Amino acid sequence: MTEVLRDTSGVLTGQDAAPVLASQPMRVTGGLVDRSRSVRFTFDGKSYTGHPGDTLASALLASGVKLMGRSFKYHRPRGVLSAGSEEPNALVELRSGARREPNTRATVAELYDGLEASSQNHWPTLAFDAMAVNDWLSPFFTAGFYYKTFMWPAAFWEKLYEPIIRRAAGLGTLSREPDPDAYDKGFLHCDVLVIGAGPAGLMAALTAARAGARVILADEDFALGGRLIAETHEVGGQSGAGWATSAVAELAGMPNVRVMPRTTIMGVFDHGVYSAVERVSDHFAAPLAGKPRQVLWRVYAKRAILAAGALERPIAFADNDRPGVMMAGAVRAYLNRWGVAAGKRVALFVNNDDGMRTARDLMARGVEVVAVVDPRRDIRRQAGLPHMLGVVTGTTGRLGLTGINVRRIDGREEHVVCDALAVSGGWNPTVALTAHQSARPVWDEKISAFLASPNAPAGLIPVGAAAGAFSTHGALASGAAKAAEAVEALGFRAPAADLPQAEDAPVRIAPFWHVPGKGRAWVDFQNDVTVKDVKLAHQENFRSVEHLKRYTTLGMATDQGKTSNVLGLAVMAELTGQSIPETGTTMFRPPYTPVAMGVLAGRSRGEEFKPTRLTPSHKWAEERGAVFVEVGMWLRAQWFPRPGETTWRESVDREVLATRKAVGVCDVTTLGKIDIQGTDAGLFLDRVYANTFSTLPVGKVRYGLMLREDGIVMDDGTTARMGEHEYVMTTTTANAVPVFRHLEFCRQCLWPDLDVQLISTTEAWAQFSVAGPNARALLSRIVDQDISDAAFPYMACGNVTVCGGLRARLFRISFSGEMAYEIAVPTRYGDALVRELMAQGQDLGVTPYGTEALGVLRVEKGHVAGNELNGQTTALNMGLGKMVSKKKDSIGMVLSQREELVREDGLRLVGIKPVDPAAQLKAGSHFIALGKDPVAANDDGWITSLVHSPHLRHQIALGYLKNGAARMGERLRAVNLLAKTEVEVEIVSPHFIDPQGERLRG
Amino acid sequence: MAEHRLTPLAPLGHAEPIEERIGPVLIAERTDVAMASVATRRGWETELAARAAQAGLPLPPPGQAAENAPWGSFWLGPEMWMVEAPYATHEDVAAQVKPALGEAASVTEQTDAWVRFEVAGPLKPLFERLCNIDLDRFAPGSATRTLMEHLGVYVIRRAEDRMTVLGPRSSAGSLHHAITVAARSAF
Amino acid sequence: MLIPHPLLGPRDAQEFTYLGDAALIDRPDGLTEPEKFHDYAYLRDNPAGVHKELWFHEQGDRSWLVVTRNTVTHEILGAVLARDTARGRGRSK
Amino acid sequence: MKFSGWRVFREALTGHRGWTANWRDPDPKPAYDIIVVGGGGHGLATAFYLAKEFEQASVAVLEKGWIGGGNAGRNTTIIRSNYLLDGNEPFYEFSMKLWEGLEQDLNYNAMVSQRGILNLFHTDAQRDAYTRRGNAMLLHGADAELLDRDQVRTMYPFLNFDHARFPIKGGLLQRRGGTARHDAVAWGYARGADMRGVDIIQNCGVTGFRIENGKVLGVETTRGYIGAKKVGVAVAGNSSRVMAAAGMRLPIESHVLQAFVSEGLKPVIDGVMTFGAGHFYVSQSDKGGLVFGGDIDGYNSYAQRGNLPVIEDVAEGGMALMPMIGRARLLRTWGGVMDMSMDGSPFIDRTGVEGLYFNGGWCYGGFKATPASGYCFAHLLATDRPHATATAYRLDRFKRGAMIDEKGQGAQPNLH
Repeated sequence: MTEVLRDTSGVLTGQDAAPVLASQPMRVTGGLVDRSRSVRFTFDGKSYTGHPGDTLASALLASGVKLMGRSFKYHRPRGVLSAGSEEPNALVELRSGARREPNTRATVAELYDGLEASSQNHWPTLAFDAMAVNDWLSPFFTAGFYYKTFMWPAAFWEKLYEPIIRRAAGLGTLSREPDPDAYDKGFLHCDVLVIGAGPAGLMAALTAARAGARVILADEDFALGGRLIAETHEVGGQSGAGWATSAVAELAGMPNVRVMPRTTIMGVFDHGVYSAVERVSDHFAAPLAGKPRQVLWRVYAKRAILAAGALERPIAFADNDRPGVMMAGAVRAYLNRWGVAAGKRVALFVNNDDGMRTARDLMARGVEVVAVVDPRRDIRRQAGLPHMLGVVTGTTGRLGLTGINVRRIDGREEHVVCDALAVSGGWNPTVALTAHQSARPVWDEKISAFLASPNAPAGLIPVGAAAGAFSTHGALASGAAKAAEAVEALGFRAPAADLPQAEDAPVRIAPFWHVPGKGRAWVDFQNDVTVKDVKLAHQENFRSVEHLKRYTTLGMATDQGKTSNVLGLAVMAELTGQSIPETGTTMFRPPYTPVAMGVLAGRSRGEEFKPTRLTPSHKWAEERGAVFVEVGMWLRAQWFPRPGETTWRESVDREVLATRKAVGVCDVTTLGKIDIQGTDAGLFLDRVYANTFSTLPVGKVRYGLMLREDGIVMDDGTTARMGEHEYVMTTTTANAVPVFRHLEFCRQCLWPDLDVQLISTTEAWAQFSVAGPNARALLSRIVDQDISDAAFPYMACGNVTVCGGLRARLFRISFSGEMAYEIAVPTRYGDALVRELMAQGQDLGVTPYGTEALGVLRVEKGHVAGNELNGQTTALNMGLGKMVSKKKDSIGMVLSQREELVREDGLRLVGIKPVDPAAQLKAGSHFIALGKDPVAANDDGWITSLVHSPHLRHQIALGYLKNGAARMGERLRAVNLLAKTEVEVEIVSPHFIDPQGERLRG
Repeated sequence: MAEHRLTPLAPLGHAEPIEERIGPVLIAERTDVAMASVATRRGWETELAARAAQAGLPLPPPGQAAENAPWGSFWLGPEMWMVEAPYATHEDVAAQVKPALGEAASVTEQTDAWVRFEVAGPLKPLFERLCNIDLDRFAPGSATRTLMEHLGVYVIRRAEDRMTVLGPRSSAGSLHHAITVAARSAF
Repeated sequence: MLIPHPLLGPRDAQEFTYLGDAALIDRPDGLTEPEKFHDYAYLRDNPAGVHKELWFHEQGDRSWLVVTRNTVTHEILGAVLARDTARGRGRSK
Repeated sequence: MKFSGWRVFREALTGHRGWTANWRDPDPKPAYDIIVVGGGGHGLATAFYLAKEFEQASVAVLEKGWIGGGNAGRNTTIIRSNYLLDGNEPFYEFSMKLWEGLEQDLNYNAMVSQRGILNLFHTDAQRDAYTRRGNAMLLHGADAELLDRDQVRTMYPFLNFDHARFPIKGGLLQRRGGTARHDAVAWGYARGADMRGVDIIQNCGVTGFRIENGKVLGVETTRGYIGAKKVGVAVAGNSSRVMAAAGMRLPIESHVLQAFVSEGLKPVIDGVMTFGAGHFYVSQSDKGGLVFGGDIDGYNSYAQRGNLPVIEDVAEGGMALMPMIGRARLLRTWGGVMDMSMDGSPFIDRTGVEGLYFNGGWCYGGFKATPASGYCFAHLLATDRPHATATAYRLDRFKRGAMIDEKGQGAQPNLH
C-alpha cells in the first residue's frame, strides 16, 4: 500500500522542481514520481533512468523517446497514444529469457530497477524497419484483399502465399520456454465490489464502508485516484491527489474494507461472480520466493459499483498516427502525474472544452502551446490561448511529429511546427463490463457516447464518468448516491454523505469524427485500419458493425478497440447516412484487458495439473522398484521388474506364469466400492443391474452387468451380499464416480421412497487380489478363520479377521481365472498386509503382479474390461445377452432390445490368435476377410485388447467381429494400415484357458 | 484396540503423522479419529433421533457440526451424518454405533477413507486461496463439503483459528501439497 | 453461476454436475409402457427460456436438485430437492 | 465480378473504386421454390450448391440477423476428417475433399490451410483407440499417421514432455486437417450463391411455418409471409426453437461452447493440436493469435457467452500441455450456442411435414462439416434422396438403435 499513499503535496505548486536532468530532457516540475530515487532500465539495449512511480512509457517520454513500436500491417512508426491500459501503440517485449512477455503495454508497465524492454515487429531495427515496405504497398493491402487473391495456382496458397503471410503474423514473440513463475488463485466475498478508485469509486467505497458493508476496492493502476492524480482539479480545498490519498488512507484503515491496487476486474459472470487479476509481483524483476506472480481472484459480490471512468477517443485525419500525436488526457496525465512534457511545442486538436484544460496545464508548467485547433464555431475563447478555428488536415515527420497542417474555417491552410499534438474527440464511458453478459450499450445524444444498457447485469451499477457524469463533482455525487442505494438495498443504513467541493463543468462537445480529405486517416492504430478501409467495407456491403469489424479487423487488436470502435462506427454511420444507434453498437467480451494464461491456470500445471491418487501399497511397490502407470487419477504398479530382466515383457510374463503356477498378489483398491444398505437394497439392485440380485443369498457374490438407459453397457463388477440388508458393490476403476452419481439419481429421482442408502467406501479399504493355485494356502496363514473350499466356496464372501484379530473382508472372486480371493483391510493396514502376504508366501512362490499382468490374465480368461466396455457396446455384443432379464424392469432393459442392437449379424466378442504364433498383432487393427480389399465396405470389426500369453507362448487378443459367434475357426486378416502391416488370424473362443472354470472352483 | 501383528501407515506414507508450521499456521496430519457414516432408514426418522439422543450421538442440521464427548459429528447430506470418535477407544466405530441405532440407521465405516488435516492459525489468508467458503459467514461449528484444488473435501470449523480438512485418503499427498503451497503464498 | 441450494444456500455451480431436463424424473415403466422409452430418453423440449433441470451436488451433499433456470439469461428462479419433485410427480417405490 | 490478383492490382491503381457489393440486399419475393432458413455457413452453403450443382433458380436464404453471425463466425476454424464410425467418416471425408477445392469453387480465398491436426494420446488404451480410428480413416480413403513420442517431440519441442502429470505417448496425425478462415467461408458461399441468383435476406427472422394437410406452404417472418415449395431449416443452436414452430421435438439440447484467442504472437504452432488428458485444443491464426478452446459449459443455454470455470479449465489444459503459454495473454473469449445431439452426430433428413427438411445436431463440430452439410442438404432438398455420404443422419435412428456415438457417452448431449 505504501506507494498508493505516497505524499502528493506540491502537485500544483511544483515546489519539488528538480533541475532538468540531461538524461530526462522532457521531465518538468511536479508529479507523483519519487525524484529522490532513480531507477535504471533499458529499452532496445540502451540504458535510461526514471523514478519510482514512473511507468515505462512515462520514463521513456521523459527521456525524450517518442518512437516505441511499429504497427501490425504497415509497420508504421508508433509512439504512445494514451496513458493507460487502452494503449494500442506502445507495445514492447518486457523482460527476457523464459520471463519474456510479448505485447506488454509500456503505459501500464510499472518501472522497476533493472527493467528490460525491447520493441517488437520490425526488422532489422525499430528506427529502420525493412518491413515498412508494406506501407508503400498499402494501396494493394486494403481490407480483405487476401480474400480476393492468392487463389492461383491452387497449390501455391499453402506452399508460398500463406507461409509469407504467417511469417509476418503477430507482434511479440513467445519465449518457447516454460513460464518459470508461479500463479495462485483464490475466492473473495463481499457486499460491495467497487471497480475503479477514481473520484466516483473512492466516494462510493467510502459511503459503503462507512455504512458497515464489506467492501472491496479494486483498481488496475498501482497508484489510486484515477483522473484525480492526472488532473489539477481541487477537491475539498486540497489537491485532487491529496484528497485521494486521504480517502485511500481512511479505507485502508477500516477492517471491513480490502483495498486492492494493481487489480483488474477482467470479467463479469453469472450471479455476481467477478474475476479479478491481482498483479502481485509484476513490479519486481522476479517474484519473491514462494510468492506468485499474479493471483486470480473470483470475487462473489452482492453488488458492484462500476467506477471505471472513461476513455478519450481520437479524431481521424490524415497521418494522425505519427509518434507525438497523443490523446489530450494522456498529455495531461504525463504532465500532472509524472511531470513529463509530451513535447516542447505542443499543439491541440479538440472538439470539446475538456481539451482546453490541456493547454492551461501545459502553459502552467512553462510548456509552449502553439495552437488549439477546434472545429466548433461556438467555442469560448480563453485569453492567452492560440485558438485556431478549423481542423488538422495532416501531419509531418517520419519517426516523430515535426508539424501539422491546419485548414481554418475560412479555408486558409497553414503548417504549424510542433513536436506533439494533443487530440480529443470526446470521452467514451468505460462500460465494457456492463456488456459482458451481452447487454448492448445504448447511445446517449447529450454526451455523444454509449452508456450502459438498462439490461446490464443485475447488481452492476455504473457511476461517475462510467455513467456519463464527467465532472469531478458529478463523479463524487453519483458515487455516493449509488453506493448508498446499493448498501441500503442490502439492509445497511448509509450515513448522509458529506461531498467535498469540486468542479462541475458541463459537457460541451460537438460530435466530430474525422477530417475528410486525401491520405490515410487512422481509425485503429494497431491494426492499421483507416477511414478508407471502412469506406471499402461499406462499398462491398460489409455494413453491419460485425461485418465491418471482421472484414477490416477494426477493434480486434490487443486493445480490443477501446480507442477505435466508436470512431469506426461513427465513420460507417456517416457513410450510410444513418445515425450511430441505427448503424449499430459496440460489444465487449471478457477479459477487459488481456490476461496472462498462467494466472487463469493457477497452480494446476505440470505434475500438479490434476491430483494424484496413490494405492495403499504404493510405498511398498516403490521399494520393490515397480514401474507405475496413470490409470485415471491413480498411479498403479504396472509391473515389478527384477534384477536381470531387460524388457517389460520378461517381467510381465514372469508375473503371469507365477500367478498361474503358484500365487500372485495385486492391489485392486482402485476398483470402486459402494456400500448399499436398506430393506429395499435388493430390489434397488434388481433395477439398476440388468440381472437379478434380490435372490442372492447372504454371504455370496454375483457378477453384475449395469446398463445405461439407452441399453448400452455402462459398467460391470461384482456385488456381494454381506447381510440381509447390506450389499457391497464394486465398479470398474474408471466408472466409480459416474456409477455412484447414477445410483443416487435412481435413488433420489426415480424411486425416492425405496429404503436404500448409499455411500462410497472405495478408499476405506485396501483390497488385494490373491490369485493362483496357492492362494488358499497363503491366505490361510493370514486369515484367522477357516477358509477351506467347504467353509468358503467359490463366490463366497464374508467378514473375517486377519493376522490375529484385524477386521477384514474376504471375497472369493476371480478376474484371472485362477482360484482367487480378494482380501480387504482398513486402508492404513494395506501396506502392512501386502508385506505380510509377501513374507508368508515366500515358500509358496508368491509374486506381486501389476496392471499389465492383470491384463494378460483377464484376456487369457476372456473377461471384458475398459477396451471392450467403451460405451458403444451392448451385453449382446459381449456375449452376455442372456444376462439381461426381461422379467423385471431395469435401467436400459427396454432400449437394449431395439432392432439394430439385437441384429443376429451384429458385433460379437471373439478371441483372436495369429495363425503364425510368431506373428505380431496390433490392437486397433481391423478385420478384413481373406482376399478382400482393405476398404471400409469389407471392415468386419477390430481388435480391442492384445496381449502376449506366456501361457500359450503367442499373442492372443479380444475383439469385436460382425456375426462373430458364428465364425469360430474362421481365418481373417488383422489389418493395420497405419503401420502397413497385416497378420492372418484365427477366430477362437475368448476363453483361452480353462473354459470350464475348474481352476476357479479348485 | 484389536490385537494383531500389522502396523499402520499414515496417509502421507509415514509411520507417524507429520506436522508442518508455515508462518503463523500449523498444518497437522491426524490419524487418531475414527469415523462412520450414519444414514436414516426410510421411515425411521423420529426413531433414529430418539435413539441417537439416548446414545448421546449428536445429529446436527445441514451445514453444521456438533460435539458431545466422546462423540463428534457433522452433516453429510439429507438424512446422513458422519460420526467421529477417538480412534484409541473406537477403532471399530461402525460396530460400536450400529447396536445403539439398530434398524433405524445404516452405518458404514469411513475411518480410513479420509486423510485428516488440522489447521491452526489465521485461517482467512490461507483458506481464501484454497476453497470457496466465505469465512466471515462460516462460524465455528460450521461444516461443509467443497472443492479444493480439484478434490472434494470436508471442511469443519472447530474454532476461530482451527479448521479440520478431510480429503480423499488416496490423494493425501496432493491435498497436503495444495495446503502448504497456499500457506507459503499467503504468509 | 450460483445454485441456490434449498438446504445450504447459494453454492458455486462448480460443485455440481449437470444432467439435463427434469423430465428425466418421469421414467416410464419398462414392463407396462416400453413404447414410451424413445421419447423419454431422446426427445427434449430444449426451451429458450425457463427450464427445469437436474443438477447433482457432487462435491457437496450429494443431493439431486431440480433447478428452475432461464436458458437465455441464466437467471435462476429456484431450486428444490429432486426427491421432493419426484414424489410430487407421484413417484414412490 | 471475378476476383484475382490482377484485379486487386488494377483496383489498387484506380483507388479501389471498382469493387462492388459482395452480395445484394434484396427484398423478399412473395414466394420461392426453396427457402433455406438460417444464413450461417450451412445455410449459405446449401443455397450455393442448390444453385450451382442442382440448378435451382428460385432459392432464398432467410437470416434473422447478419449472415455468418452465429457459429460460422464464432468457431475455432478447424477442418478435419478424423472420425471413427462408418456413419460419420465418409461424410467428413467428402467435406474435406470439398474444402480442398473450395477457393476455386467459390473464386474466394477462404484460406483453407492443411497444416495438419494432431490428436495427442497419453495412455495405452488411448493409443489402441486411436489405432482403431486411424485405421478406420484409412479404410475410408482418408489420411492418418500414428506418431510416437519422439516424432511428436520433433514436431512440437516446446510441449511438456518431462514434467507432465499425464505424459505424452504419441499422437494421431491427419496432415490434411487444418484450418480455414471462418468468416470468409460464410462470405464466399454468400457471394457465390448471390452471383447465382440466390436472394440472401438479412434481418428476416422466421416466426412460424404455414402448414396445411401435413404439407408446408411457406414461412411467416418478421418481414411478412413468404411462400415456398420446400423449406430447409439449418439454424444450429436454434433448431429446437424453430422446429417447435412446426410442432416437432428434437433429440437435441442447446449448449454454450466458449472459444478463445490470445494476443497476436509470432508463429509458434504450425498446425492444430488437441490435448488428450484435458480439455484443450489449439492452433495459431494467420494473424498470429493462438485460437483455442475446450469443453462446453455443460448446461442448457441460449446465451452466446459462458462462465469462468470453463475458462480456467481450458487454461489449465493449455498450461499442462505447453507451459510457455503462461506468458501469452488471453485477449478475447466468446460463446456460441451448439445444437448438441443425443449421440453427438448430426441430422440431415426429411421431417414428418411434407416439404419441410431439417439440418442440425452438429454439436461443436459444425464448421468442418460446412461444405458437405450444404452439399448433402442441397442434394436432399433438390432430389428428396439423401446423399450417399449422409444416409446415416436420420432422425429416426434412435428408434432403431442405430446411434452414431463416437465418444460412447450415450443419450446425454453435454457429454459428447
